[in-house]
Amino acid sequence: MSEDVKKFLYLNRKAPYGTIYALEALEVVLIGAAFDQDVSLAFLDDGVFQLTKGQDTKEIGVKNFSPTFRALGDYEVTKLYVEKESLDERGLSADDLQEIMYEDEDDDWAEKPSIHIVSRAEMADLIADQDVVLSF
Amino acid sequence: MSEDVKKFLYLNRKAPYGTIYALEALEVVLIGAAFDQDVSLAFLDDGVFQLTKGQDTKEIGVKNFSPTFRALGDYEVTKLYVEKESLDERGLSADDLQEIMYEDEDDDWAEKPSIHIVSRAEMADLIADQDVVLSF
Amino acid sequence: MSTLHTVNKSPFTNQSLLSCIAHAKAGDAVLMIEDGVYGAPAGTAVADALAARAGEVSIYVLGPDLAARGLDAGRILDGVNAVDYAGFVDLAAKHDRAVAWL
Amino acid sequence: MSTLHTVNKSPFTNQSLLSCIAHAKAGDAVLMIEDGVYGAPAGTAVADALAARAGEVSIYVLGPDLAARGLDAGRILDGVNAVDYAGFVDLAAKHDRAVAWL
Amino acid sequence: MKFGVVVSEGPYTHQASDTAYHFVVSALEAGHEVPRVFFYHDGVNVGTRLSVPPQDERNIQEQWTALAKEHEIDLVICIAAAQRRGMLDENEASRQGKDANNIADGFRISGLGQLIEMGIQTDRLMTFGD
Amino acid sequence: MKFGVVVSEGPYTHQASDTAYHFVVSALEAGHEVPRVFFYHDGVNVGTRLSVPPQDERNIQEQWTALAKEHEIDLVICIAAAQRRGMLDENEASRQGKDANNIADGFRISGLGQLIEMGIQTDRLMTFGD
Repeated sequence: MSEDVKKFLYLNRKAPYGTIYALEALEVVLIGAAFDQDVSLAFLDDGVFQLTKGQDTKEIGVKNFSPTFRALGDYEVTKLYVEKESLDERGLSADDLQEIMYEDEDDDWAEKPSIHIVSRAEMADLIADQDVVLSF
Repeated sequence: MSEDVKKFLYLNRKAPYGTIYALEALEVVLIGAAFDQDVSLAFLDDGVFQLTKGQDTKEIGVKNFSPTFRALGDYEVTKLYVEKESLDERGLSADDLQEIMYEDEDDDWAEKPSIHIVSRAEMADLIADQDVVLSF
Repeated sequence: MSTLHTVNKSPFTNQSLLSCIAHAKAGDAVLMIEDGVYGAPAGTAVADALAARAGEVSIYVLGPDLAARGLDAGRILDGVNAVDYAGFVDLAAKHDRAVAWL
Repeated sequence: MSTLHTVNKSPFTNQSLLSCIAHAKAGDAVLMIEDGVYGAPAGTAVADALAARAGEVSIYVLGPDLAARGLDAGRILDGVNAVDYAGFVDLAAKHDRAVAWL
Repeated sequence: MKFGVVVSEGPYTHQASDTAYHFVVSALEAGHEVPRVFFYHDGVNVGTRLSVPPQDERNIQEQWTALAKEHEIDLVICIAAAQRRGMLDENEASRQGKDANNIADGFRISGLGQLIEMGIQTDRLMTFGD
Repeated sequence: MKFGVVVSEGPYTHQASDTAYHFVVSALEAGHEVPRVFFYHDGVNVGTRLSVPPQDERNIQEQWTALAKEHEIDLVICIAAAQRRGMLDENEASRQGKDANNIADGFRISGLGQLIEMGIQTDRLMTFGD
């Protein structure tokens, strides 16, 4: 990895729709993808709610941005870390989350999952391994 | 009490300075005092922090509005209810709060305390006794 | 004489739902809206606290906000009823006052 | 390699301080600012949780925010140190990254 | 029944103004009256005519302006909250020596007394905030 | 050392912009550099020139404008966040067919790339928000 590449972590701790932070965080991720940095997304606390499947915003009149997470692979954003303890407290499991895949160009374009369920201790390690942490 | 008089409760649940809600709630109380309604102020959860004595905002560069609470008696706003359980959780007692007094015109202008420490159950009764509850 | 309480914050982040149910009186209604609807599902870390009051206090959740967040109506706590915006208006009209736990 | 964590919300209302200290690693620093300074006094409902980590994690509180809120510096938890804005800058420079627990 | 409505948070940033809008629409459909909506705290920002939301999102200001026109709702922006946040009508801009104003059609700027009056004159006060 | 700073909440409403200001002043006094401050989410509202805070309160926009002028700090307002919230400069107003603009002296509107660039080019990124 070149010296010009920094490790960027997007720290997502808020639920979608009640406030705009989740949507505007995703807008940064999409723009940031053009900068060829080493990007990871972390979902913990209420941030795990951003990835639930079956979101239908028709009746609240707000745009459903959850499909955009499935497009992240096309932007080469392929590392999404979700904290297991946060899921547990909220009565959620990995099955309640969207399936988000990417094609691995280093492995004959094999389809692989972008979401990795990690423990709280692993999340702490991930944070401690970054150059830049953007909080939302 | 005339039929035109409603019971108004200002429900203060947020700490001062971190956000503007406490200050802007007080601005409503001051304007509202001119309408001759039956006004009470409730302080619970982090709202009890609004009344602490010794606030000194010089170094954060924000106006200290806590002295305004002591002027409420001049506006005939004389009923301030503070929840004991909220104080306890925060390690506070009545002694940590400002002394706020008013002169009772029905009792030969005797000086009386405006602050009443109430239990959570009494706070619930107070809320249930209102016509209009303004939340901050 | 009863009160409609509204809560719009996630109970996993913010204490508003707990404070609300601690102050609601028998015969009152509590309606979870916006991010408050995360309090509705069964099997969460806050479900027991809500369930403990669901007898004497009527608990509602705003269906449009549940759907937006992908929460399956089939997984909400027993005794919690979903309403739409029209149902929200009816609850506000039926109770004597509304208190927002912001 | 260590991290400066900042927390700006009251721990009596919001879970951010608890989440922060659950993710801080030995050698990290936690700085309470703005409404986060309400976590600093001893004898509160959250003091034990903070004190439990005050050995391996350095805990600081922003003095100007303490003073604004009328919190007596003499009543803060043992092992929690007050800094001013210049001290905040020093902490940010000394650690390898800053993480805001918003 | 008469409903008074308070909106305390800014548009897009917080769902409060959306929920308030849906509540008011449903209240009117049910035959209730909503004589006034009072915008306070960051809620005053709902009334700017300068916002340009993405084309695939709702335009919150235009929704309120249209609803108010159809149902004669008095949309009041608190003057004290508005001044802090840079929301001005033509009069205020000229009085304050500012070279521009940004209030949308259908909104008016007035004092906090309008909030208290709304509490007195309506049967229920609903608050949408954060 | 070079600090990048993000401000994510609006002025007066939240203390974030005040804390960020005091942090930047102290960083500069200590001999550090602050090449850019990026205003995102409701932070974009810090840059309005139309605010009229009470005379006994600080003027947050003027504080930033003066500090930026003295120390050549690049104050960048995110264009996407600004459009939603009704913050426009003269160019944007004309492009969007709006009849007014409200950006204060010393602030400029630009894209989110400026935030990422700031993260790459500075030694520490500090975020002040809610």
